[in-house]
Amino acid sequence: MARSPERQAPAAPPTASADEDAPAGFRVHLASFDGPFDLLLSLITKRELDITEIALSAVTDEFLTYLRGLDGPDELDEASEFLVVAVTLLDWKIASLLPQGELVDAEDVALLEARDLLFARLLQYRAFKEVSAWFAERLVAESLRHARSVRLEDRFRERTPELRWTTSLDDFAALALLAMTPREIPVVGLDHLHAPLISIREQAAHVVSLLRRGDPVTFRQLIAGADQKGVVVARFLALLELYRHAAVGFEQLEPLGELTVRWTAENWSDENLVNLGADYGQ
Amino acid sequence: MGSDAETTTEPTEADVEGAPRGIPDHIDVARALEAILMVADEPQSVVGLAAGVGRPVEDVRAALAELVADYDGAAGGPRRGFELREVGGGWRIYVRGELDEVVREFVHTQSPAKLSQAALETLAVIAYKQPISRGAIASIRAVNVDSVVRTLLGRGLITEAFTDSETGAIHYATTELLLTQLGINSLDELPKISPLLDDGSRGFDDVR
Amino acid sequence: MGSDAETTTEPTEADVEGAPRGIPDHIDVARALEAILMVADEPQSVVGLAAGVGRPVEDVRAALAELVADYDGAAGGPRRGFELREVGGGWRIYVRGELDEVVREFVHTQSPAKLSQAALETLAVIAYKQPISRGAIASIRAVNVDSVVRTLLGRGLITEAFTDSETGAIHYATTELLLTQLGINSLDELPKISPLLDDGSRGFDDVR
Repeated sequence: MARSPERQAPAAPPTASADEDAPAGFRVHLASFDGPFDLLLSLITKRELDITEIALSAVTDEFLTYLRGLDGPDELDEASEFLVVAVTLLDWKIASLLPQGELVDAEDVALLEARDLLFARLLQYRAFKEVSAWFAERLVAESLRHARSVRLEDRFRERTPELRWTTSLDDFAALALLAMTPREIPVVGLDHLHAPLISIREQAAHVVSLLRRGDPVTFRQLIAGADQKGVVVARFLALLELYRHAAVGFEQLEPLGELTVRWTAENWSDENLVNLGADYGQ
Repeated sequence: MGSDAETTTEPTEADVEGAPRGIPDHIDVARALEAILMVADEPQSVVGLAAGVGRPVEDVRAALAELVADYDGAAGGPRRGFELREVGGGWRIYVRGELDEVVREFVHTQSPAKLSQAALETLAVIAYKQPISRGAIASIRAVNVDSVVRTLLGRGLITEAFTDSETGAIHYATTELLLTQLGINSLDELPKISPLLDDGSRGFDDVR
Repeated sequence: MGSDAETTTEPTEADVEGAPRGIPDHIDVARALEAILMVADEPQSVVGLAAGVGRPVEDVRAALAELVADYDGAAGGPRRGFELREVGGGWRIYVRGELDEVVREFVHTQSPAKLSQAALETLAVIAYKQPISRGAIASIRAVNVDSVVRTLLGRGLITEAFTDSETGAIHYATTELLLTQLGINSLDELPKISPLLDDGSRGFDDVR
């Protein structure tokens, strides 16, 4: 996986598709780039633009402004698409910003692999997005076709085997209920907006206390007992922060596989905890 | 699908302008007619067909006669496994009589003895919301229910209750056979399901 | 008539006695197939048709090819207003594409609501990576896909293929209905997406 990014460039989806969407879609105005968001993505995937030069927060601000001007289902679609891409870019940017240096040790290789993995994920996402247009076209085209589907002539009906009825009255009512219950309408959960604030620092303290015992601990074990998503997120961010302080090391054998964390700090004092999470406003 | 198609179709611009409607000149009437007859569920009147293809009645009559002969093998082609017959004032494609036995055998081996889950659910919807149109069923089930409704009709579990005179939509109701299968005497004995729906059922107010 | 008919139907007497079933010798296979296709309301597999007419699969395949050419006008007759298509794993009579416009007034089939972009993308992921768990879909789409998967299940476009005995995760696969609605006959006809992924896809090994 640790091949040079340039060799992957031809795999990037053609810019043409980005240009098609361009007139109607979201445009970005930045110091380093001015144009449609989709083109920005294309350029980044082709590595013609350095991800580290893009201020994602500025892109996000512009996007929110753009969304306010939209209406209806388009807004939801565009918003979710933006989120998917932005999250991937964010992952990728984090990987890009982390210290790299020369290719001297295994950790650096692992880091590059992580970057490539994210890159592959972005490509894959775009591939499915592009091919979904084919699905949409085919579904519409085929819905205009007419298959012969007429009522069976009476003279053949008598030959259908006798019906074996096995549904009880109560089961029948349950079926009606099932069939008539409105399908759940997808909603964006708002609960998180009111979630109590969770301190990354406190969660880091918890993580540190577990790790300092010396044995490697899996991420799964680190979040055991966390009953809120926010706690899980905070512990994860705490780990990233600890990594930045070179206090922990990661091991993950396969994508999406078990993540194992080791305590690697040589000079750790709890004072370090005080500044932890400062970037997140706490 | 019905012979009353015209009543539910919005007038096209051509109608409004009084311009002739129908198939483009380069399409042979017989080809357009066989296309229509392949998907029409009900026998089609000559007048209805003429309106559909936008050609004079005599032309349509001649084309129908041509098709009958054609399918009978009189035009040089094979004698088809199907035939075009006029029954009760309308034209419809039927299985040719001498192949009835083949089709009977096929229908027998292909028809499941049990209803599918989709058929049962649709039947349940009809039972609780009858009389109900196919469109209304489809919008509740969020799927195309045409073939399922046909199966239920074929099984004698539902019947066509009436046709809405304005929309032309056929409304379906359940039959005595369903009551017998469920072991009840009347629809009043169906378990009440409204209390369960109260929580999330807005928009389904008329469920009994 | 379901494709799973065989599993629910009692064996006929003929089966039990081991007597030969099928159409009489003097009837042409193509004619018998035509007759059967007139009553079929879903795609008919070659194997099912062969069982129906009691002839070898090769004979049926040849007769179907003959009918396709015949209806297309390649056998000397007219190019028919209908055609025989292999779609969704079976054969079925369709109105010829160029006449769809003409017949539209005669059929009121309600086409289901269009799928959202999110549903289309999820459907694409499932189509290419099936069988696939909800979690795996979510990791590709990077969003929660629960409600979209429910929609696709409700529309009959995907189905629960199996449940992993260790993790309990349900794995999803696409259905024949999806193929029918896409107008293709098998998953092999999906556009190849590997050129887009070849270079960056290691770790995503089984993407076509």
